[in-house]
Amino acid sequence: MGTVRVQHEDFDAAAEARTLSAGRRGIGALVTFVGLCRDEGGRLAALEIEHYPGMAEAEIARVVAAAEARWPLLGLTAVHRHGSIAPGEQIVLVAAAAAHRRDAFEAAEMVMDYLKTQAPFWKRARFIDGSAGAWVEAKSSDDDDAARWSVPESP
Amino acid sequence: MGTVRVQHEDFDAAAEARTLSAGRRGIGALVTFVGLCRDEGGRLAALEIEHYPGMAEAEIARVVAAAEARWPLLGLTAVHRHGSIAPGEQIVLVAAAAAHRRDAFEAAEMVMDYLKTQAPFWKRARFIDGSAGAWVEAKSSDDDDAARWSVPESP
Amino acid sequence: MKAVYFAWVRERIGKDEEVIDPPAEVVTVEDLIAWMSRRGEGYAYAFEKPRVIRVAIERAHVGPDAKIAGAREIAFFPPMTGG
Amino acid sequence: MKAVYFAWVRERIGKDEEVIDPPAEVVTVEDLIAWMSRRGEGYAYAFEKPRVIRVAIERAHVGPDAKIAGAREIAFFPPMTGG
Repeated sequence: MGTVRVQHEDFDAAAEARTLSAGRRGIGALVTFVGLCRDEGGRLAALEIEHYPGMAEAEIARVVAAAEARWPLLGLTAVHRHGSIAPGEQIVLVAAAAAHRRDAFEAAEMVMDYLKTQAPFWKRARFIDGSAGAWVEAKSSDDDDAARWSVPESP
Repeated sequence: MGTVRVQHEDFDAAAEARTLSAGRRGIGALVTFVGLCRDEGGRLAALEIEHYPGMAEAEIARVVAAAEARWPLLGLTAVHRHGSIAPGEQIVLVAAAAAHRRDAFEAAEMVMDYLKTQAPFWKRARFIDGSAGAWVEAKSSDDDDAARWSVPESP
Repeated sequence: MKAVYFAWVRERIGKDEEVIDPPAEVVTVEDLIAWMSRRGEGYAYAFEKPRVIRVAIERAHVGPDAKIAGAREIAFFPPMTGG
Repeated sequence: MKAVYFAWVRERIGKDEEVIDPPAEVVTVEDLIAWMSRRGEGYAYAFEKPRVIRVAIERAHVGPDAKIAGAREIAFFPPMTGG
């Protein structure tokens, strides 16, 4: 059963990976993805990430469960932050452990692709000159990425 | 310019990832792959990993350069251990940083796929009952994985 | 039922949440969006492109044909941009 | 030229490396493997399935048609199993 957390606080990716693999000696592959806040050429002061409490956790848990049903995983952790996040800070973590590397890679990618399009988070840029940027627009390429996996929609 | 190391000593995956991303604020995605020694149901005492000094580094550097030419990466590190490695220990690390997650995922996967089939390392199992297992056989599925990327052979 | 709003839907409407009481002829999510868009200027702006709006009932995604009968919490928001 | 052996090729031949001096009619890697396999029992065993053997010249992979002329270090080994 995967671990899912939605929080404002930063996370320790290495500690999450250690927890995931501790004592499980059948693990042959551990893939860790960390999404970071880019500085947009030095213009960004922070990203403000809004979320829908309750639904955010539920949607991440749903894609985590779908990944666990699809690949023979030995561990899966997803953590997503909300609130104000400065350039260079971590936003999201997905860590997947499996006996074989392809399973771990595909599970981590699938969880990320679905997180982007199905988990209720919205980003807006705040710039160094004080201006509030527009809400970040969803990219159709993200929908395409998610469509690669054909996970059922929520009921 | 990627980082390539071949060594007996263990590595600190988190420290490698930090070094890779330190001060580079255009990074939006950091993918870390760690290959671990499975315990084969509790029977394995250790994996003995033989390598071809010089060529091992050169082949890893070649695939790292190919990945850097193919994807817009902001950092790429590959570390491969040799010698005796106990169950649960780390064998190989690939860490890839990019602005966008697909590039980082694909680069890390490609480097791993090529490492498996092109880098001169050979594994043999040593079992708890004292017996030396056969040399690990190459899997044709690994060749198939590597063939996905169509990287040119070395000259 | 409780309506909750996020991101620019929230900003355009000017509130986080409210209780709404649509008439009986509002059956589906699509009907509800059309009804909401007639509630005032902010609503008209928020729902000016109904196809862009995502909807969740009881915190699960639903499509435009979903029935709203019995819903306790219905959320309206733009396409998501997490990750 | 120096020949170097790894994994079960090394074990079957019974040494890590040696200097070899193939005759002039041994032109390609394929020729060389055939010539090597006639050097004794361990060699015959090591090279019993020539198509399985991988070869590197100056630490770079080469195919069976590669020319060996001028090679200083030529390595023979099984398919690789790193990663």
